[in-house]
Amino acid sequence: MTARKRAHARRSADHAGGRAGHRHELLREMVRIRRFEELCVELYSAGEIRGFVHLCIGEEAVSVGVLGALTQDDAVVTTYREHGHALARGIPAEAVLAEMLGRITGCSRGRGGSMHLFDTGRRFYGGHGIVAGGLPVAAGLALADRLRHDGQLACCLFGDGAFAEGEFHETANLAALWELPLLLVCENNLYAMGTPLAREHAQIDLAARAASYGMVAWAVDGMDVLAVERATRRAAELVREGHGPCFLELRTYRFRAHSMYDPDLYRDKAEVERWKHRDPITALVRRMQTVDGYDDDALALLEKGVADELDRALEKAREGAPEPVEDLLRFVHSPREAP
Amino acid sequence: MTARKRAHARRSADHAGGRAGHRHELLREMVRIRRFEELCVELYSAGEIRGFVHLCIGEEAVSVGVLGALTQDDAVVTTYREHGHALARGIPAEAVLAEMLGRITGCSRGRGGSMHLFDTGRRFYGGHGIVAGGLPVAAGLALADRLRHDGQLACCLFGDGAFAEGEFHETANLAALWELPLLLVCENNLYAMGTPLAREHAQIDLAARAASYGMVAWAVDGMDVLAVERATRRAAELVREGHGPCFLELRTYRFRAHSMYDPDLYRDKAEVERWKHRDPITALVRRMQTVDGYDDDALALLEKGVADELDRALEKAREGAPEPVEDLLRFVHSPREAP
Amino acid sequence: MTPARTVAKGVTYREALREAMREALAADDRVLLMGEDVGRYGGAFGVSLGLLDEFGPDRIRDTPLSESAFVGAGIGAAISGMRPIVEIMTVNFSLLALDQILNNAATLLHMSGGQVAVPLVIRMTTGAGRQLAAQHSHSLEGWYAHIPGIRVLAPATVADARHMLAPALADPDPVVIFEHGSLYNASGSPDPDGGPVDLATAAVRRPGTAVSLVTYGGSLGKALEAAERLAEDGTDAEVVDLRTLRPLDDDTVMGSVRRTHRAVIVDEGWRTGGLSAEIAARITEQAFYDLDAPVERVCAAEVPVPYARQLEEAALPQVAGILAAVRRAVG
Amino acid sequence: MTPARTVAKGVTYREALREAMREALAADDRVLLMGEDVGRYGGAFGVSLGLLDEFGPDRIRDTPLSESAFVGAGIGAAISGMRPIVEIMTVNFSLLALDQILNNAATLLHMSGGQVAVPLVIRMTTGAGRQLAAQHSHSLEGWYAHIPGIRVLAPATVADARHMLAPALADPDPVVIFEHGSLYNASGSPDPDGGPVDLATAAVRRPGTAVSLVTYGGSLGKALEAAERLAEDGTDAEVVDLRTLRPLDDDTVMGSVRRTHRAVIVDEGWRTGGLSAEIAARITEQAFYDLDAPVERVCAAEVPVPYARQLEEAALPQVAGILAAVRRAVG
Ligand SMILES: Cc1ncc(C[n+]2csc(CCOP(=O)(O)OP(=O)(O)O)c2C)c(N)n1
Ligand SMILES: Cc1ncc(C[n+]2csc(CCOP(=O)(O)OP(=O)(O)O)c2C)c(N)n1
Ligand SMILES: [Mg+2]
Ligand SMILES: [Mg+2]
Repeated sequence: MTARKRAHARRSADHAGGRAGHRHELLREMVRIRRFEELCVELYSAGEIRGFVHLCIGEEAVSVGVLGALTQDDAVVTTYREHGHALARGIPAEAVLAEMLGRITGCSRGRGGSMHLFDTGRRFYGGHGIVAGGLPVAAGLALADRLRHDGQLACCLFGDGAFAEGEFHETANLAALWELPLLLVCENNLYAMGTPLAREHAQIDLAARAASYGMVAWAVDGMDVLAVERATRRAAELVREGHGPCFLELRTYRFRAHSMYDPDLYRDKAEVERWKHRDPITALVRRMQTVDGYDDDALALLEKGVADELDRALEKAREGAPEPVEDLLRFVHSPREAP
Repeated sequence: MTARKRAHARRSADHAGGRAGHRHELLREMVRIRRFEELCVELYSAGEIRGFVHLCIGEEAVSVGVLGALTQDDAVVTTYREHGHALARGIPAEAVLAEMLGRITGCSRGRGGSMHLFDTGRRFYGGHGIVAGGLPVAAGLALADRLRHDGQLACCLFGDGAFAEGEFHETANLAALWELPLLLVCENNLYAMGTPLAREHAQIDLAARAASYGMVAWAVDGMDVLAVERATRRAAELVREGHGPCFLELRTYRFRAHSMYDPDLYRDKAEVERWKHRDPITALVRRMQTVDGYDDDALALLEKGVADELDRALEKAREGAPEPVEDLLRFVHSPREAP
Repeated sequence: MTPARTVAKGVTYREALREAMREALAADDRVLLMGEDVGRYGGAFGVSLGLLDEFGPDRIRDTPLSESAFVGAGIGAAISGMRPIVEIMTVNFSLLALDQILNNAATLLHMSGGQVAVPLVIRMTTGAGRQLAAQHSHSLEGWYAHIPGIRVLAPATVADARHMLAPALADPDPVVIFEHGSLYNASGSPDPDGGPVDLATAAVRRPGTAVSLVTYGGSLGKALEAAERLAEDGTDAEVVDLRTLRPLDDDTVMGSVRRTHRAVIVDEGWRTGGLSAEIAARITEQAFYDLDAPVERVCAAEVPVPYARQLEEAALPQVAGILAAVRRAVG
Repeated sequence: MTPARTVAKGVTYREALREAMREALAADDRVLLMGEDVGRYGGAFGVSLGLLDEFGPDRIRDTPLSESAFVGAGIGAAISGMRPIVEIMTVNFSLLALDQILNNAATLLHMSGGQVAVPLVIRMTTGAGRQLAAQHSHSLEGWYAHIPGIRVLAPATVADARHMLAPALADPDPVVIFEHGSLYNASGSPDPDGGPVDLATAAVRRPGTAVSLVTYGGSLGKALEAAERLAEDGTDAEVVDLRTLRPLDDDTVMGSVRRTHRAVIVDEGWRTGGLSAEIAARITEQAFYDLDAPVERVCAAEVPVPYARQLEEAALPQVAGILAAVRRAVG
């Protein structure tokens, strides 16, 4: 990357971070995701949502910072912990809720549930339940972009645990070898289910290891939405220059259990509390209070707006019809035009 | 590793390399492997050997240098290109030939053929045909050693192509994470079938990449049997110290095609010729001529001894009976003692 | 092994599995348990909860997400004299280790001319029914039952959960154990006085005369429930629990079919090419002239299992479907 | 596409496959071929020899040894509008990509509620018979035929090798094509005037009245040879080539069995749980009352395929075994 371009990247990022309105937008989006998932917990307890549900509470800065820095033409592939990614990508809360309620109006027509959110109109290619399974697919999306020279990129989000799967390494090598426009975003929340980073990896500096594939890679504070956005902008710019993939390690933490099934017995409560002091939402609010004179009334107003949106979304989602059982086999294959 | 130990390692290695008798042994072993494989070509053309046969002609220094530096208690896991490894490990030429002739006297009773040589008495655990498939198994052998604190190690040989498989990376991480006594030996002959190193890997410095797992790793001239032996001794010593795996990249070259089926159209003949000037056997002979006053008569004598051994071995191998068809299903399961 | 536990009546399937592992770990130093989150977390389904504290990190090993590597490592450790129990969290992830299982665990003994035995036990959760959607609801027992060189078990009762592990560990060759996710909370008698299960025999769980319901694992409960319903309107169904999916116990199955002259197979796997096909084929090969009707199969619909409850229910074998199949066979 | 080739009589199976790919690459820019050694080397079996020079490295892509990554990349490229042909060198290595094939290629369309179609073609060599031993001799077609969401093809003739690729590429969903390693050098007519194959129908390769030999791929030749031998002693066998292993063409199979009243299935896969089981099960389900004898199966012995010639021959279906099975069925 040329010095000029890099400087420009920094400037435009600062500029973006510098705008109070923009900060407010980022805050709104993070709060929206937080409240959305708190609602999911209620619905899960009430039995309206079933199956596996993985919350990203505590990791909202990743969703908002990364997805916000991509264009609508870029492709996104992610994991089962993707409510935040989906909302930040612009999938309506109503469609995501309807999906978790198993309704025909869900973004996957109720067939996928919480782990498998899709919206090809927004180039959001899911929602993958097999750890690291989305990585090769993302490389393929990037390959198509590369062959079409369309200036688009594919962004794949995955966890620190996925980094141990052979598929990550095969994909990293292939993408670097073929110089694919692939943005690899590792959401390092320090645990793979109950296994801490140091018991998953002999070397825990994931960015340094990714760099061994010859791609630009660095680690970022995943609790600082502005830093995440800046880093993603810069990484995306690098990727678009056509020299191959880029890797971001976003250091974050999940405040809740791995899934609704997880008794969360493997973490020291004090550790969780320490991280909660770094809550990405309160951090941004504090910053806005000092630099933008943001006050409690504004925050209350924002919360109210989010609450209203989610109320409406839930209402609409509940109105969605369940897929008729007769359509069970629909979409196993594409509809065939007569030969 | 302490400076003292390192120095000692170097000394003893030099000492080993310095003995004319030892050099003569290494030469004999390399010539033996070379002639053995030339015999395989004849037998293949004559239709006595069938299936896939992969020759290591040009790579003998790896077989002799690596296997010679291990103890009989160490475990060995290797690939389909393993004639040299098997012979250097001490499996009689007769048993290997009988295997390729499909006889009951073969080291795998004729069930494995060229790609699947086994001899558990010598802790030689095959002969694996799935690229990278032997790596996790070797890690498991090392895990057992680690749990028993028996001072043994497991040595896994594999190719530069195998390094691209996810299984290599999963195994490297697991071995480093669990500090397993595993010696990883990458036989880098610059090609995976017809694909040159630079089209397999975004970064071709394999030793540097292995080091990213936190293990000691370095590259060695794989055409210099003394260098290979020295490096292996040192690496084995490091592994036995119990701090985990070690990685050796041995830079070598195969003079023949990938397998008997390979028309070898993807390599520039001049490149092959250049490498033949670095033939590990002629290189050692030259050195012995200068430092040990080794002469043509001695070499002729050595060749004669090898030729005689192989003649006898082939004769014996041909006498071996084929497994009776009635025993086809034998060994699908272990013989069961009455419950 | 605390006697209190073994004599306890009414333990769960989960507890029975745990007790079997505890017993094995206590009895033989060569036994170790490894897999994702088997230690600190206690196993994704809580089966190994507490074992880390009791046996320590050397023998209860949390692994990274590297299915191929840790299953292969289990194979290597077994070859070298250990008795590893490798837990693959669920069958859905076992595809990442299938090469190791097929090309190494199942093959090394024969390919080495009898030299390399692999006394490995692999445990994994299988099945659907909890709205976990397409990538977490597979029933691939039939694929594993296709592999020469391994034994495949499907404990469907608390007693089998308790008593199948010991003989599996005593087997000199690889054994794959499928635990249906819907069974972990089921409770029943661990049959404290029962010895190790004979891994060669199926079990008649309910004797009957009119039709043979042949099933295993998570579908046993549905078959038994269907049998009760059938009894109400006078159809006396026999229920056969295969227990061992490879090798199949033809004698017990054919014995039942020769008595009832009708067979309905209940299998949560997809119909085409599933284990149900092999059972149906064997019955018609071995009991053709005893059959009064074609063999019926009640299987999963040929669709990736969907999340929505009504769709998932429609995709899986249910009691109503079993009853309908029995009526076709008997009618 | 050089007319010279298409009108040529007597080309090899290998050449027919190559010509089909050349035609597809020339006709549609979205088509690309990727896999290990498909470029410089020309394909492990020489199928793609020359295509790199003709279409360049962007469209004929040599991949590293990373089956999971390059198959998954094919899936992603297909989702994004390309029409990739991914070559997995042999079925033996496809296990390393099976998760991508089952959990992504076959599943994404349904799991996304109809949004994510995967127009991907995967080609792989299958089968034994060349003394390649246990890890290079698998016939796992039955496993792939078990997967909802994909189509599975087994061209057994030069004409099918030539004309199955175009309709496979036209299929909006994933198609897996199995090429038996023993067929590459077989020569025959590419049926130059023949249009694209209808991927829904099996073919009667030899009409007959006494027994139906149902087979596919590498076993077709053995079945036809057996039929000739049978004809010599007056038994007129019909030979059905399945061609498409998923979905199975029940009409053609049952039509044949209803005429002959006897069926012998010939399948190189292991017997237990193989495709042969599904075919046997369907025949007895759908043609039970037309059958005069139990369905016979001639399959591979349940053993890792050994290297030694006499052992490998004994492990695989052979003409003698087919004759014996026919005699049992007819006798
Ligand atoms: C291949 C595979 N193995 C195991 C699992 C079970 N599992 C689901 S999530 C998870 C932990 C993944 O950790 P990480 O990649 O760090 O993502 P996180 O959940 O922390 O966001 C595991 C083991 C799976 N879904 N896929
Ligand atoms: C998983 C797998 N993929 C593909 C193959 C086919 N194959 C056999 S050897 C080989 C090349 C391996 O190259 P390398 O690891 O460098 O070893 P070398 O043959 O050079 O000694 C390939 C592609 C295989 N045996 N296994
Ligand atoms: Mg994590
Ligand atoms: Mg190589």
